[in-house]
Amino acid sequence: MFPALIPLIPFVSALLLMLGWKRLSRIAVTVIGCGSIGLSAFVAVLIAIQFAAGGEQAIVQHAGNWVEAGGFKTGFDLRMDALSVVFVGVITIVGFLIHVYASGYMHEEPDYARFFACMNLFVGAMLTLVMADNLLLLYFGWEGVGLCSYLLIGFWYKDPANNYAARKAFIVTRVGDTAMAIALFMLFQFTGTLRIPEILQSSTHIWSKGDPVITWIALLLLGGAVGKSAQLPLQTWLPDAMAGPTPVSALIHAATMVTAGVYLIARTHTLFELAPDAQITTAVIGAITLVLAGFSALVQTDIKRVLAYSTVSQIGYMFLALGCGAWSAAVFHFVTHAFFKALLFMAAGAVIVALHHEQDLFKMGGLKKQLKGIYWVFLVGCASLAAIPFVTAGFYSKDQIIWLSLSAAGGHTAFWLAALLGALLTGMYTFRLFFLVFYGDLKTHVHHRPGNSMMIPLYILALLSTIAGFIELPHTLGHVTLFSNWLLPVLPAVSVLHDSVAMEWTSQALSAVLALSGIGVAYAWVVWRPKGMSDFLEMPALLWLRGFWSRGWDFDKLYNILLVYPFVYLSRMNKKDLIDKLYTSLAALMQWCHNVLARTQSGLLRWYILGVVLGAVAILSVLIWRIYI
Amino acid sequence: MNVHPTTAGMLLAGVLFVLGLISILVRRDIIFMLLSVEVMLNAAGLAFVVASSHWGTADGQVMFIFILAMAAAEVSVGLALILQLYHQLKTLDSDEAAKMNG
Amino acid sequence: MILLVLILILFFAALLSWIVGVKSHAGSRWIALCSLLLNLGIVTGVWVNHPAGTGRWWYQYRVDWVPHFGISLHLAMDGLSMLMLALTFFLGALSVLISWKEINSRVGFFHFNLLFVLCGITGVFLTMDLFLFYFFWEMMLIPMYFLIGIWGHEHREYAANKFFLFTQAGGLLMLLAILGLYFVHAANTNVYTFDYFDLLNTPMDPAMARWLMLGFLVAFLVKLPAVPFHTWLPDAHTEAPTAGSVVLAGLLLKTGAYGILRFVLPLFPAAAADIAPVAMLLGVIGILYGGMLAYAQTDFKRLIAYTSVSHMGFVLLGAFAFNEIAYQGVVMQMITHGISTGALFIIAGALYERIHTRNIRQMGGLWLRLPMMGSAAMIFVMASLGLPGLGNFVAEFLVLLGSWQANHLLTVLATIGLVVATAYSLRIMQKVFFGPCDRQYNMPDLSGRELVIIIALVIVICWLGFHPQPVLNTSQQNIDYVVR
Amino acid sequence: MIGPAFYIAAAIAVLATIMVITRYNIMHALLYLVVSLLAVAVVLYLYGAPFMAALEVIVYAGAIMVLLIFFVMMLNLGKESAEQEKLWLKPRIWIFPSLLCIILLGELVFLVLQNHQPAAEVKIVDPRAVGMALFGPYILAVELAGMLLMAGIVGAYHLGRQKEKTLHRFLENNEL
Amino acid sequence: MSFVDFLSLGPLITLSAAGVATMLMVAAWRNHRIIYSCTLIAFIMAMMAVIPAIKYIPHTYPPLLVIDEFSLFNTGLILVAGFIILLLSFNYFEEREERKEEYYILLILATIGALVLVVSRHFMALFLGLEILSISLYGLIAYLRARERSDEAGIKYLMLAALSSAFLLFGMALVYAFTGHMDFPGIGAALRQAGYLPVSVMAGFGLMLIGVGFKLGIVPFHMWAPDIYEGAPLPVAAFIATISKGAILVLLIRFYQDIHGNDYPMLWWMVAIIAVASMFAGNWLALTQQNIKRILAYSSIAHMGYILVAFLSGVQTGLEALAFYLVAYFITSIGAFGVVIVMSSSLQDAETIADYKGLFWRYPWVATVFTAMLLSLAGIPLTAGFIGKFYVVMAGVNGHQWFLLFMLVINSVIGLYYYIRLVAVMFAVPANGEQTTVVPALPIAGNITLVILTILLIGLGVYPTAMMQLIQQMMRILV
Repeated sequence: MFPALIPLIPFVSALLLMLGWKRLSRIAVTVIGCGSIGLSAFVAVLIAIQFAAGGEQAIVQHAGNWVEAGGFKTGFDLRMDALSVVFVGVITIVGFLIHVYASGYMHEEPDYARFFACMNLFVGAMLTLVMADNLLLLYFGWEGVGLCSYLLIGFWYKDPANNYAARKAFIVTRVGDTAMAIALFMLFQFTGTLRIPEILQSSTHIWSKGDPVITWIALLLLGGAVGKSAQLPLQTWLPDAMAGPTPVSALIHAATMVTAGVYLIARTHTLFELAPDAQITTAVIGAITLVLAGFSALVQTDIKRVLAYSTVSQIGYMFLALGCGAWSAAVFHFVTHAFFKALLFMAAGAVIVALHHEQDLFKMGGLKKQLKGIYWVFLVGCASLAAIPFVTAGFYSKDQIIWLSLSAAGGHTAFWLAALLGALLTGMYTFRLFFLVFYGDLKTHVHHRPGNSMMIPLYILALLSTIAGFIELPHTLGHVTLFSNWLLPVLPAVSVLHDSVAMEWTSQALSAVLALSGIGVAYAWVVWRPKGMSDFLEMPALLWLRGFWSRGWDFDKLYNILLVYPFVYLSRMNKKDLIDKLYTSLAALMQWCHNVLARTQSGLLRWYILGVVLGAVAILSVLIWRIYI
Repeated sequence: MNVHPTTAGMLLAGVLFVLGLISILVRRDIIFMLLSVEVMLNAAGLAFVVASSHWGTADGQVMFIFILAMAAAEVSVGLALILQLYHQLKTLDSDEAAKMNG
Repeated sequence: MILLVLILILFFAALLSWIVGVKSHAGSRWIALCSLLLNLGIVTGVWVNHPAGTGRWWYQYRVDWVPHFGISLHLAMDGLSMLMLALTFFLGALSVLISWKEINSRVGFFHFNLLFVLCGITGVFLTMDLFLFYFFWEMMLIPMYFLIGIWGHEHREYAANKFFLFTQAGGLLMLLAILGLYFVHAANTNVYTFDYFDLLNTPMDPAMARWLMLGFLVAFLVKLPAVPFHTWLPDAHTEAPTAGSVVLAGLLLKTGAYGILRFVLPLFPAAAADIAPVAMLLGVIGILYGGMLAYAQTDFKRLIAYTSVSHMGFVLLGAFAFNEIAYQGVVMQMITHGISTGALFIIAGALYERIHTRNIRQMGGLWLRLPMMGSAAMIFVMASLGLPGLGNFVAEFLVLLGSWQANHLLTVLATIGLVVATAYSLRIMQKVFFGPCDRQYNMPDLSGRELVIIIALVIVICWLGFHPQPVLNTSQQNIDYVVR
Repeated sequence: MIGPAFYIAAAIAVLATIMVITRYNIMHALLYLVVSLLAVAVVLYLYGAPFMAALEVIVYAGAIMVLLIFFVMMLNLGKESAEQEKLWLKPRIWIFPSLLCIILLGELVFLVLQNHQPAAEVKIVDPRAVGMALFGPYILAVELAGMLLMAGIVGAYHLGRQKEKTLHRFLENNEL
Repeated sequence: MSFVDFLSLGPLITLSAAGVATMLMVAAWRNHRIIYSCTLIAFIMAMMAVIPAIKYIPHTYPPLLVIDEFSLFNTGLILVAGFIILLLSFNYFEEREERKEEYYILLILATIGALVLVVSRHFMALFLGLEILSISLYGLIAYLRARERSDEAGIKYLMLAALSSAFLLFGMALVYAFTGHMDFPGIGAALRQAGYLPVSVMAGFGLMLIGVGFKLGIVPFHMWAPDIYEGAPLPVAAFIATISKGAILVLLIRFYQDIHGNDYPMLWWMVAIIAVASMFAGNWLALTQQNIKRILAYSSIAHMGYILVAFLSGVQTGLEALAFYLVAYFITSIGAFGVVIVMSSSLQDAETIADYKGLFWRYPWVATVFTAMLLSLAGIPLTAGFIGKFYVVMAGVNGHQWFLLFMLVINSVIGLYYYIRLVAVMFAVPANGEQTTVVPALPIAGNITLVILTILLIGLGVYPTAMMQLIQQMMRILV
């Protein structure tokens, strides 16, 4: 089995769909679109099994040379190791489920083939990203997923808003990519290669811990990661990216692409370990992001934007984990998050479709009875997101992070407090959303009930969101470490400082309580005393605060004022190219000289004679001047 | 006062030359201009003869004769041209002969 | 000999297509197309089976021309020349194809000019005699002038004049430098020659070398074009007919880059190294400034033209980075920019044929009617913003990777240029193909002929993106000499 | 040699020339010019060129000036043109050119005075020597002078011939 | 006069005899065709007379003339140019003037003047040659009496030429007074002996420069040029632009060499200022000019500036460049005027730019020739003008005249603008219903002449070696 097949199958299918966009029937498109991902998933599973059985460090396939110039050499090398297997597995499986869902969701879309072409292209690029053995190939996938994200956010191209959102997403992530590119240059400069294993291996010889160079490299890599993963300060694009079709949001902006940053940092963890400053920065970014995004999620009115902010917030948890050195915890949260967030998005999508493309939370409500199946899967998703203790996957993964943010070597009380605050917020916004959608009065008529192709993936994901947590249980609750063991060959185990069971208990209890109290607050706010709460929320100060949070802490405004407006203003000002003025004024000067001289050609004989005399005077004057003066 | 004869002659020629030049510059009547040129040519001829006397060679005087010939030819063609111009413009004003410019 | 044949084929085809064009338009077109394809075939043949083991120079041809001055008809081909020629003939053939329907008046003369430009460009890429180089350098201007001035858009004369004056001014400075070099060489060795190989390693004092180098450099910077000599380019590109824009962007600009690689660096290595920071700075300014201007434009072709300024900044940056990776990137960039920008111009031209405007404010939502063209545009827009998998990425990445070794700060700024590139590139797609379609257009998508052109370009750009190795290997030999 | 004769002749020449350039009436000017030429002839004589002095009187004052006078009379330029001339010769017109010319004169004088050749007596070159030179080494120049005169004659002949139409208009307008 | 003198002066004597003979014929029987043929034959014979003279070079005819390679080469050049101008003249005058025969006499005489200038080594010959040329030109310029402007042009030329001659004479007198010589080598020797350049001699040179500068049409003595070009008959304008200027230049070079002008930086300075001023003035004046004749006039002012750069380079290459440039300039200028001649109708000269609008699409051949000529003036490859400019720049570089070269480059660019503007007009697509006023005559002889000129132009542009060798040989002897 060739690992190369895994990304190749989606690529080929994307190509097929692109070329055959006019001729292929809807069914053919569905078969190619979903089937290829399914096939890819199947191959992935086979290879994973082979890998697990083989006991090797990694399966590496060299699928051809790419660029070789002056000592720089890269190829299409694909790598399957423990980390890639996890990501590949999640991408293909969740991807397949989302594809199946999308075949139902996008049923009436005229550009059906284009949609699947882009989706498959995305999966291919994402798989390349996580399987790349060298950073250039990773960059290839990295940019490829960016492209697909762009294409899919702007899928409904007729609405300019969608295009703006798409463009914003691309440009903002590109800022991060630029940082990452510079990191690549630096890595090449010092290690002479871009192969990841070689870099990781040699890095410890080249740099001592805390070397400014490696700190820079790590920070720049982090820059790439925050761009792609929508972390502070480049988080602003993700909420807008919700303009795309819901399966896209589920696949790209929840489950897979946005976690590429997590993957990148996990993949290059050795570098981060060498650069403690960068690692702390990662944790700080994660902590701040998760809190800020939590507040923003709390006040959104658009169902998808709530989820988007929640995604930002959850990835903040992962970054926090990475920053604390809890590599496998981050990856674990990625897995569970992929499941429940995909589930939530798709369920939300189903709700939206059911309500005739209504996304405003306040126009929903009372859907519990109307959409029974969705209600239940939504509940599972929400529970997992809010980390309801014991039964949800989200609990185990997030709890691990909360605990490690305090106890790990890179942990800190402040991180821990932020994480706990995040837990409270998560509970609040998740269930605010849930209650708003399913409780209260029916506000919009339900016109369409999702079919099987949409529901079955939801059920599967709901199941996964529940059981996936049991592969990794904390000390206090059974102590299963299947997942971290699996990753051990790639990612070192976290070094825990305060290995105290009592404290861990306290932490867990606290987070559980906070999550539940968050739910309680949400219940009070939405179901129990909506009137009183809303009166309270209508207070002017709070009103402003709500707006502020709702606008994502006005980061957009900040960037607009700092970067976008000056750039646009400068470029508009200079549309005619100031430098050109230099040349046109030169031409004008020539014209002026012409005009002046042309005056002397008056046609008057006396004038011409005067010219001769002037010439004579001038010649003699020059003579006298040169000789005597 | 010991005046250098050559210098003195040259100065005289120079003065006459410049007087002719002034005339040609300030006059608008074409015949006057022609006249002034003759003055200048004559001054140049004088300069040649003065130089000739300085060196005691005949070259300068031969040149003077040629200048005379040239002046004659000049005047004859010039007058013919002026006649034509007069027929055309009804005036001898040189400023009228400024149809071409720019 | 085969090198002379390449030039002569074009020359005679030019004359023939003019003569035939009087009677038959199609005949003229076919002659032009066939001659270019023939040349492309020859070059490809050379590429595939060039004599192995002959070292850097695959073919040489030398005949005395004006022995009085030491001028000879000296042609030689190495990997760099070969690549440039392949690009020339490829884009040349496409230019004929895209003019098939667009040019309907004075067809014979059009092809005469087109082939004559290409003939001049071929000469520039082949000649190893500085006089001859200048000769060809100037020779290609006049037909280009006609291409812009006769078949261009509204302000064609202004644009043509501007183009002509700028390049001539640069060219004359180069002439001064060439002659200066000639005499410096003669003073040192007592051999009067314009031969490139003889003039290499001319010993000269640094001040002199600097001035001479500047003479060459300015000519090439104007052609490249680098800020602040770029202002002819937007006008010329905008007003030229599609084929003219393709040849301008795809080929003429490359002669400047080629000149830097072939002449400035090898002839004056020390002086070039001295000025490298400034040149790189100009490159970076070009990248950012060009990108900024591109973002503001509303004329489709003008926008693309400014992207050329931006992209050629990378060439300048890389050329003066003095390491092999950057040089490889530069060579790649020359080719890929030719392809991608040429393709964008072709798309702009095809759009103009359909909706008769270049103002992107009046476009929008064209994807609905022209999905194929939109997809093609998407590919080349992505190429232009440097998406991996397409040729430009390899080029830009190598350039930046190389220039990083030379200058960190400038490289960082140049990398920021990638963000700017993203901004203006996506703006094209957004304004032209996306958004609401307020007008009822009724127009056909790409025709068969256009499809052939576009597919050829797509294949090449993807090939360069995924498998650039043949190109890199070919330019390798040459670069070894340059870098030393 | 530079004696009173020279000074007187030179003064007359200069004064007469000044009169030439300040006259309004062309006839007066021409006559003053004849005076000036005669004075120059004296100077020529003083500078040891008697033959040239004679030629000056005969050819210049005699032939060329007479031609001019005849021409002026033919065109019948009388009072009118004198009036016009008066109008044209305003200080505003002549002051700048005259200043310029005087600067030129100043420069010329200055430059000529820089000459530091040893003072030499005026050497007399008799007509015989001139004749010997003219028909000796310079014989070809004489032939060329013939060509010169031929050009003058042919030119004057062609240009002087009156066009019928123009003549007619001329007669009409001037009511001879 | 010895036999050798006769042979050496063959061309001059042939033409002089022809001049007298034609005059007699005109007196006897006026017939345009016959006179024309006779003149043609005279020119051909004069050209043939150059050949036997080659055997005896260098030959001096003391003290007036010298016949060496340089003067013979230029004699040939002038004769060929005159012959070509003659070829272009027949139709032009046939259509315009009832009395056309005197033209040929005057043309022969003017050519004699130019030839004398070329071979002269003495002030007297210089003066006589110049005046023969000038006085013939008075007649020639005002030749077309039916034309309003020709008188005006004639009188302007006459006045200014006489004035400049007066300056020239006064200058010569000064030089003569303070060196005691009128022959160039004598002056040179006297100056060498003195070991420095006496100020008054310097002043003499300065004043002579005015006379020479006027004929060359260089700043500030250039103002006549456009008016005279516009008013004169086109072949005469071509004559003035080429032969008259060329002969004076040749003279200037000889004079400069004989007096060892390079030893005196003062002279260099004066000429350099004039050269730069000429380049700028010529090009600026031509910039948006609408009259083709005036454009050619202005362009010739600028070209004189370029030529002076070669002159000033102070190296052997400079003189070679000058000679080559002169040849190229002759071909190009006559070609350009030739185009205007064949384009002109019997009623009107084709002198405004508007007459040339879309010419390429109406008369592609004429337009191509004109384009070639203009490009040659602009110095674009494949033309003689390119090699000429190249040669000039080469000389400048060789002489390290960087400042002058820089000026030349700037001016070339300015110049390009108006040449290319003309080309653009010819290639402009005419709007529907647009009619030009001039219906070109397009005589066959004229067309053939243009073909020959174009072939020469491109021939020299592509294969200049033969011409260069010739020039180099000739210049080696001069220096």
